[in-house]
Amino acid sequence: MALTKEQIAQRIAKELKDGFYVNLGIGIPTLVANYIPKGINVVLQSENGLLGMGPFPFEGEEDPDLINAGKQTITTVPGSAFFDSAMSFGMIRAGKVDLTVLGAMEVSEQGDIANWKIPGKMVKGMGGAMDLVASAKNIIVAMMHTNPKGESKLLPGCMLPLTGVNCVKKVVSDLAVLDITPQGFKLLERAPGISVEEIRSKTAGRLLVEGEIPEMKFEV
Amino acid sequence: MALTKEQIAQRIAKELKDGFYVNLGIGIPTLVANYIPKGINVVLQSENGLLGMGPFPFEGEEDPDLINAGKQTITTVPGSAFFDSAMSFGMIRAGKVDLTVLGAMEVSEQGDIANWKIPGKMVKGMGGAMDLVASAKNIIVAMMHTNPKGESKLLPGCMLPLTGVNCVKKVVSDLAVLDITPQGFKLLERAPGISVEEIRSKTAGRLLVEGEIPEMKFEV
Amino acid sequence: MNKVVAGADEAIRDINDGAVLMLGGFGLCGIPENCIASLVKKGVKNLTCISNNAGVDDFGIGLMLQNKQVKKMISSYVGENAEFERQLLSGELEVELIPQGTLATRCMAAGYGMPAIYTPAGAGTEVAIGKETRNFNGKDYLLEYAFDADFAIVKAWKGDTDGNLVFKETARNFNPLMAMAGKITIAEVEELVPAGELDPNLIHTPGIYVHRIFQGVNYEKRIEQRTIRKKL
Amino acid sequence: MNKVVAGADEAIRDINDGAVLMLGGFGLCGIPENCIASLVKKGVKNLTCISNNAGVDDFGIGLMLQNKQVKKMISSYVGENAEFERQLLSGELEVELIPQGTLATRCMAAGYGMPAIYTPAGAGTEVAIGKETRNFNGKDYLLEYAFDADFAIVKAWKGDTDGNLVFKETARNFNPLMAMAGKITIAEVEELVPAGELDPNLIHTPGIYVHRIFQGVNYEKRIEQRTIRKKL
Repeated sequence: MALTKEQIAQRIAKELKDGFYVNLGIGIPTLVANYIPKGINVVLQSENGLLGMGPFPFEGEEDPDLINAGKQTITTVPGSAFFDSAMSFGMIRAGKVDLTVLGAMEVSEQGDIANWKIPGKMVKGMGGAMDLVASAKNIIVAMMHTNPKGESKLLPGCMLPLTGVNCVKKVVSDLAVLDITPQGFKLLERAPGISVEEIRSKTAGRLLVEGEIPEMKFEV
Repeated sequence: MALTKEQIAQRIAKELKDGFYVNLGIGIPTLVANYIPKGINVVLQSENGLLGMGPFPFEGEEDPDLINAGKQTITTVPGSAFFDSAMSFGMIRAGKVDLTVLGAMEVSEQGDIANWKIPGKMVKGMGGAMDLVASAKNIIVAMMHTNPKGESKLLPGCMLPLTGVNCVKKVVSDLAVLDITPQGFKLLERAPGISVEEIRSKTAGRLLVEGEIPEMKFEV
Repeated sequence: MNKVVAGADEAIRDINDGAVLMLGGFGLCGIPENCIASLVKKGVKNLTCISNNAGVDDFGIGLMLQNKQVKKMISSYVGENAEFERQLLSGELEVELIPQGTLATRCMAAGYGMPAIYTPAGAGTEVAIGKETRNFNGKDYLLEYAFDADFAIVKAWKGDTDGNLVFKETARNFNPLMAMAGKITIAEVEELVPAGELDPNLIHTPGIYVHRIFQGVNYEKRIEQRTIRKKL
Repeated sequence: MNKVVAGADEAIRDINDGAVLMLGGFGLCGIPENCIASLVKKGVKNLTCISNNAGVDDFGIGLMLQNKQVKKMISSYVGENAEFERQLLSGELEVELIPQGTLATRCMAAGYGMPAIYTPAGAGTEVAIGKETRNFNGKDYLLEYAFDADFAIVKAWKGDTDGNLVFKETARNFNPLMAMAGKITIAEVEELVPAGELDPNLIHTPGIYVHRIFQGVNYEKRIEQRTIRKKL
């Protein structure tokens, strides 16, 4: 069974370590915050200018001056700090953010990523995505392995306009966990019940399979 | 009579306009603060990180966390703001400071200035001087017209290592007020009782004298 | 030296057709609502607006778009805005999209007197076309120039009569950066206090950067994405 | 995640011979007195110290100079310090003098992930020798590189257990800039409070930049130039 979006987020959450500063993009990445392992303290950065993002507010407690990078009303946790957008991207560029989780339309076997523009469609802009992918020291992409037509989104080279080159370190898709290596996508884990053959057939880029590939396990 | 240091400061103070943000260097420039014309509001910047510098504290009220760029204990005035040294030099570079007053060892007819280093002597460093001269949009130099040997300090070209090139706009010496122009030092005013001939004889750089040169007047 | 003006109309009095404006805010958070209303009323045209977003159809810069006052938008993300889309597709509106961090840093560069900065954002992508790419320590960076804007219009939480500003929460965003970057900077604040009332240690934008200030009125502070959780 | 250490000895435990250090402060104002004392006690040698000044003979970095622990000083002004002068003239000590704004901005560049910045300071002078000069809009600028320091040691007024810092008055100076710039940043504070006690709107250095923090003791806060005026 392919992973649900919640399970993709759950799997990515296992990459978190105590003391990590983490930037979570819009979509599946946002869900990662719901699965932070117990006993681990993670500080969420929102690139509009906040460290220490908390959960959504209770009804009636929304504060229009307090939003995240997705423009959603949020709260803060104790120890939070506000700053301007230059410092926000400054700390990202300087490698102070330990992990960035982003969605993508395409990822290449070199770690290139495309997630901002589809030629012929209205382009809304890259927002902070280009800064994040070019700057973050550790980027995990959360994505579907294929598009709705069943075509692979893990490619030898991106076909869509690039957001950044050679920057993605790991992909967690609905079918697999893969590292980006000099030899291409290295398969690390399979979704429960998904075969290596299925992953191979749905991965257009080079796929490196070494030894036995374990299935992901999810505690309920 | 050549001007005293106090009179040099007093003359420079006449260049101040209401609303000016001003940076005063160490030495004679510091004295300018004592002669700010009545009815005029001037905000003093100290490049270590303060806008709104006030006078020295009363005895017993010194605060070791509150010093100026000369490391002297100071006070603040209402409306002051503290900031870090990068922002401080940032606002200087961006031309937000209206006037900078500095001392100098030598000034050239092109507006070059030397005030940080004498070959063969222990060099203590340029501090903020190089940033100030390269960045400020309006620089007045307060200086003696000649050195203790009677040699001119207003030269065709500086002989000492430069602090900045082509940056000084005006010189107020103990003998004269001069603008830096493409034609060299343009004599604007004489110290009381000092002749044009004396100024000419003590100015090694090109001196431009047009028409009658008025004497400075000081109200007591 | 009197920086205090009566209101937005006076503050924007000399913003004329063709001006290049910076407008603070992220989404609808921390936008200068009063000045936008006055700009709409004044009907000044052919504006170039540097702002992270373009508002929504009926709020923020969207109001200026509805009124066809904007010639060019320089933004990182233009969001959900039907009129914006219509004008863009019809060729009425010019849009330059630049990465958010680049936008922020180009504002800061202007305020810090740095003519240009290097950032890795966009290196190797179409954003790099026509720009200088330079390698430092094995990584590619683009040379990006400081913005040159006639006016910066920002919204702060508190301000004093000397122009010192303090921002609230994430309504800070681009506001202090743009405040530093305008040839003329206009600040509208929720609460204007006499000079000396703000703690000088805790000022975000020193008054030297601010030329005009006024206490705004009737802030709507519209929320773009109201997200809540249930009480257990 | 525990950033709090017991004191200066623990904070500097892994600073070894040959390390490149940034030390906050301007003159004797806002210097990390506790960490300097521990470095002197530890006797670590061959240090490169990036600090605006070099202390005085018997205080601040002057204590490390007396103890012959410094191989190289990178400063804008080295002030009145007889032992410093002696070591410099005898060739024991290497000194690199750079403009104060350049020093500040090279710290900021490191903290903001900018590999280099352009500044006009020093253009056309001997400071420009060996550096790239580039003209923007008719003015010459020097390309100056971000600092690369192993440790930044700063002194703050208040700090919390998450590493957030607030500075007091002109004791701010280089401290927040260096705090952003160290591979490992150590902050000593006059008052350490639990996370959540500082107003998140009014933090100068967000905790992400700070790796170790402790409440310092016995601050002397020596005044270098005591200037006063008479009561009328």
